[in-house]
Amino acid sequence: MTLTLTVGAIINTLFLASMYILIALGFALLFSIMEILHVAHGVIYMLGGYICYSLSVTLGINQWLSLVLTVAIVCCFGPVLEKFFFRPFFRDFDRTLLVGIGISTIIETTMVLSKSNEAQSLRAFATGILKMGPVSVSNERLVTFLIGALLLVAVIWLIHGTKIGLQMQAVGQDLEASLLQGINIHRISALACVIACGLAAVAGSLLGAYMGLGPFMGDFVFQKALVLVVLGGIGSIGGIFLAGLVVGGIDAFLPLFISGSAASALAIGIVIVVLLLRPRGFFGREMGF
Amino acid sequence: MQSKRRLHSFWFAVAVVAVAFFVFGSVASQAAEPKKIRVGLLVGLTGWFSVPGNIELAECRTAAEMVNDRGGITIKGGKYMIELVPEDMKSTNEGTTAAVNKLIYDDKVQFIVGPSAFWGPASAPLCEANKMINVLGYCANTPGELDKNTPHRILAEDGTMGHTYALIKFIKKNHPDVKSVAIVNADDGSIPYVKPLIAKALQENGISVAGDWVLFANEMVDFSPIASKLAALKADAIFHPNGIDRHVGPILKGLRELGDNRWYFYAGVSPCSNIKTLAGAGATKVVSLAPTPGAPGNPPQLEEFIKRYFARSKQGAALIIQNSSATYVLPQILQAAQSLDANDILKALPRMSNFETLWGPGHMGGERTYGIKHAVVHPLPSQYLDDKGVQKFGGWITDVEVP
Amino acid sequence: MLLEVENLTRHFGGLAAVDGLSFGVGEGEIVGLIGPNGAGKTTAFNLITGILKPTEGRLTFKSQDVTGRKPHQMAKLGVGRTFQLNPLFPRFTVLENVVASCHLHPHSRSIDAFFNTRTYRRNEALIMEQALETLKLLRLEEVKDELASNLPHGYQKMLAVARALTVRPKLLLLDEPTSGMNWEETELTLSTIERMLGTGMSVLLVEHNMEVIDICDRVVVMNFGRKIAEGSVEEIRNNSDVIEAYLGGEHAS
Amino acid sequence: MSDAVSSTRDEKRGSRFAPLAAVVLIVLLLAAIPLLTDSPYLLHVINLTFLTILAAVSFRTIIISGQFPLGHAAFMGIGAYSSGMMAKWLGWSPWITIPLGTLVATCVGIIIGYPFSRLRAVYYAMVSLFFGIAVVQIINAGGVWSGGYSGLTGIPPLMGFSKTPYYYLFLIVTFVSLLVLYRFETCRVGTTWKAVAQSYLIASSVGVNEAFYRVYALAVGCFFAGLSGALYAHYNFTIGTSSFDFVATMMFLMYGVVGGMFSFVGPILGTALLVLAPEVARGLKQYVPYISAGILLIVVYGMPQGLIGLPGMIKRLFTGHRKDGAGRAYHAS
Repeated sequence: MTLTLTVGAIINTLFLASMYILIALGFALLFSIMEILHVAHGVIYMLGGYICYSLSVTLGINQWLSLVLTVAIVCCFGPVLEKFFFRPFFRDFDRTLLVGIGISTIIETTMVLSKSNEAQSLRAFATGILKMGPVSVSNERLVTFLIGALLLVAVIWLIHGTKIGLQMQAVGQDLEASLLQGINIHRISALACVIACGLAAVAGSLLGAYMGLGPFMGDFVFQKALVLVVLGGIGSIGGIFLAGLVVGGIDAFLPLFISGSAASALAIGIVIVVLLLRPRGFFGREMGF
Repeated sequence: MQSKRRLHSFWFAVAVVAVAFFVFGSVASQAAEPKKIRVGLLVGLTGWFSVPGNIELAECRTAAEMVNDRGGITIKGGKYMIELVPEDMKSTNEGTTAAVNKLIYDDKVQFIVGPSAFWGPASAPLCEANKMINVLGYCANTPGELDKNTPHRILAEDGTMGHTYALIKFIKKNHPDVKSVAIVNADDGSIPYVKPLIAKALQENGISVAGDWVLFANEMVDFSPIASKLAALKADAIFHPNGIDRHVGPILKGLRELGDNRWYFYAGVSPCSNIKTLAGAGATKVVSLAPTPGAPGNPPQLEEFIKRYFARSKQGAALIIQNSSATYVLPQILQAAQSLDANDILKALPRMSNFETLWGPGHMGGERTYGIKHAVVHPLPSQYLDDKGVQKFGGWITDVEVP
Repeated sequence: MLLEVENLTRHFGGLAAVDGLSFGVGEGEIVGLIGPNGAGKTTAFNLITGILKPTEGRLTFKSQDVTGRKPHQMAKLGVGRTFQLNPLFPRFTVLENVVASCHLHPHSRSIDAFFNTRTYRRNEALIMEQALETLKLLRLEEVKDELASNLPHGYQKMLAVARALTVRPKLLLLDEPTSGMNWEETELTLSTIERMLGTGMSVLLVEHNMEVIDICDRVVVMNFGRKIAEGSVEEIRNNSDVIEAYLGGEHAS
Repeated sequence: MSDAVSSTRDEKRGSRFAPLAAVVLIVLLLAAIPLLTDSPYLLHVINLTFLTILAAVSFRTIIISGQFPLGHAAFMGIGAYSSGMMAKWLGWSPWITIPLGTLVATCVGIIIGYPFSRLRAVYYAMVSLFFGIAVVQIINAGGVWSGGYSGLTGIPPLMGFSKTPYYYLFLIVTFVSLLVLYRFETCRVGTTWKAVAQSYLIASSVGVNEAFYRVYALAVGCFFAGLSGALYAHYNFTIGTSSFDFVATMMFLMYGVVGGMFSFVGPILGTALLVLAPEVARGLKQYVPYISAGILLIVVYGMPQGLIGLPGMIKRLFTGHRKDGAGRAYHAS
């Protein structure tokens, strides 16, 4: 384990953590506010990537501009999602789940049929390599990390610093009470959907440039989001950050020591052990006895 | 909670969709004609492998169409046409078994081509039990894929080992200075079985393996740890025996990011253009065994195949010539054996030499590698990106041998 | 003393919902636990029935230490209770509510239940008998096939009591049994409770309207998690702290 | 998920002999199919349907105890893999390894059941979903022993390659298992499960050890899931994690909701429909996923109570007045 490897892995941890959290935050938001298991999150992420692709590569719009446009477009999915897929089954866990499955199946299949070459990728958002002593890191990853971090700060401010954010928390903690308070639950939910879709779109575009696109690129997103939410403590936004760092660290360091899929198995094993000891994750809410 | 009106419109929409599907279904199913050889085709049309699967379907249709347009094949004076019967193997082992059941018991096919990639073992038990000749388009050397216990299987296209042998020949010819390689590969089930074979092949050609193999989980999303592990290994070049562009691209990117500028030998058929798409500026000094349209020395049938395929498929479509090559080779084998009966074909198989493949003259080999002489050996093309990232044709590797 | 509570304390994060609460319930006694909203009465109930674990303090029931027992263990010992919110199984009928609650007396092993043995059939018949009896006792037999969630509030409270009785309690904890009841329902409930006392059962009931307190032998008054007074109904009525607490409490709520 | 918990009146309504006769009739008809058809393929499809029905109904059994086991397919996988690996690597007879595999699945269920029984409702669902994914990844990492990504192949068959013996075996096993599960649901054990599902607080206040009863239900469910998986392994000769992953569990949920979660027969109907429909529509090749997704959305939007509720729903459409579906509202505990 040389210095280069260590520093590289630490940078990698931060990078992965920011990406994972970016992905999981929207997912967790929808869960804690609407108690919805948002299985279509990965598909929206995938759509984000492909929309940005068709804007920047196919139509040849400037990539940064098309990133902004993508986010704008995908955010519009939010209210639609809430009105047609979630509201009809208000607080009905399994039906929202199944609607999500149906939708994502249809979208994924459509994407597959429209693709005749799996290898597609956005151009890198930044080129060149930053060299600092033993460490060298590509500007692309730096930029990705910075955008991610910035967005996270923004979202946290939105949730903890603004009236609407406080209303969100209220709805998440006690639905009946907040209804009595006259909070418009549907408006809050729609907003949450918008945020979730927006974050997914950003992540989709950034990672679509970093790792390439594919109709099934959303699957790992859903899994990572789930792991972060479960590990961080369901219903706790703060826990997700810790979980993100932990999982990012595991994913960045384990492959250096353990070869092959044993690494991923060990990673998941660690999470299972944590859960068996703390079924509610790091910051899980107190529930029952 | 929907009102009655909404329900009505909703049901109307449903009815429309349903009708649409059944019309489509009747179009999609075709009827059989006399004097046809029914060839079942196992491709993953749904599931995670469905994008390559759909490409392969189009390719195989092209190959069959080519054979038929040339008047089919003549066996004992009788003319025969190829009729493809594709079935979806759902990109899973279970799907494969289900599809094989359908092909054998319901579609009543005479031969089976496929499945692709690592579902080979799944189709073996039923095919063997029913004495059904099964022509594979790829072989990753997992047990039960191709060995003494699968006498009814023919490997029509090089698998991991075929590609590796060919690529080593390429290295000896074009990069004699490469004396040691660091090996990277996806950690699929085949590693423990190919490892000794590849080690042997390299060492017979005076190339040593630096350190241990660098393996990564199939579902890995961020390859930088792998890249840094590779960069830490002292070797003249990187060797990637069996992979797909979605693996090669990111690894290459990571390596170049770390300032590692060694040659990357990739024993696969994904074109360099794909790798370039995925690795961006990092895509330099990488070799692949993909064909280059219009390159010198391309056999006419390959040129025709590529032309026909691009004519029928979308802009920027990818080429994976595996099951399609099998679809093309099967009729040639039948013609060479002059029989449609499994036993005759198997008897004739070892003696076959110099029959036509998409890649030029082919013969049978592979008794040392697979323990059974059922592997079609044929020339392979090569292409590479130079240190500026410009794509170049690497010449034909004509002396490929699968011992 | 049937139940003794010594220095019972429970902290939620920083604040103490119940703080050093001590009192006792004797055989065949009705004790009222009163106090303004948020005084910690329900928390005290949850601590006594084992739904919450006390941070400090000691519980003695039938002169054995039962601190930190699980709720089902408390029920086995003979502590029955009703809940203030969601008092019953919403998707069972009234009869099914009571039948499903007859888990302990008699208890059939699941092997018997599965193979439908004679013991099991006998038990089930007995349970059905008991259930109908209890429903008659509480004048619920005419609604026995209604879905419990469709019952009017008062009936639901009744049913809750009926359900609590199935554990043959030595001590019955009633959480605001009369809240949301009209006058004759209240009457009925109170009379029923009094009738139960004949069977040597003790009752601990939470209330915050003073009217119901009259039937109590002793009253414990809580405020902000602490006991501020204890004594007979009269003493409590003219206890200055209590009045103060109530006025404050009413203002607060 | 609360749909599964309904008043037991549903089972008690009407005479007890009409349903009985219907069941007997159906079983006899099924038993006759191999004599009527000469297509091994049809038998193959029905065989798979039998096993899937078994798994789907066991899934519902866990649900009526108030747990939402979104990782249920993993237990099918545990059964399949443990039995398959034992038979392949230790060379034991499938007749021994199938019960062992079932046992393994049950034990794992119990082991994870206890710590997780402290979690409620959707929280449980999430953790269980994660556990399912975890099991799949661990099996994938099994290297040579589990076959890794390539899946486990070369599993010794239970009894040859002909479909008919399997057909009768599966018919019997599925029928008996369904009887067992039905008995569990209708006897007091089932009542207690339903009670725990509706309010664990009240249940425990009348002396029910609710943690025990949750794990109990989980163990029963996992047992039959494991059994179905183990049989599947030795019938299919080759298995891969892809059919035991999160999507597979979603399938169970689909079958249940499409058929009607509040009734025991619901999942059976749903499974039959959703397993057979894609086979019938095979001609559509790569468009098949649209069919399943379409059926799913139709039912979720159009039929609150699934196929079982269809007659009632049609009646309501014409008579106009509509009463709310059994427990559409979702209760957190």
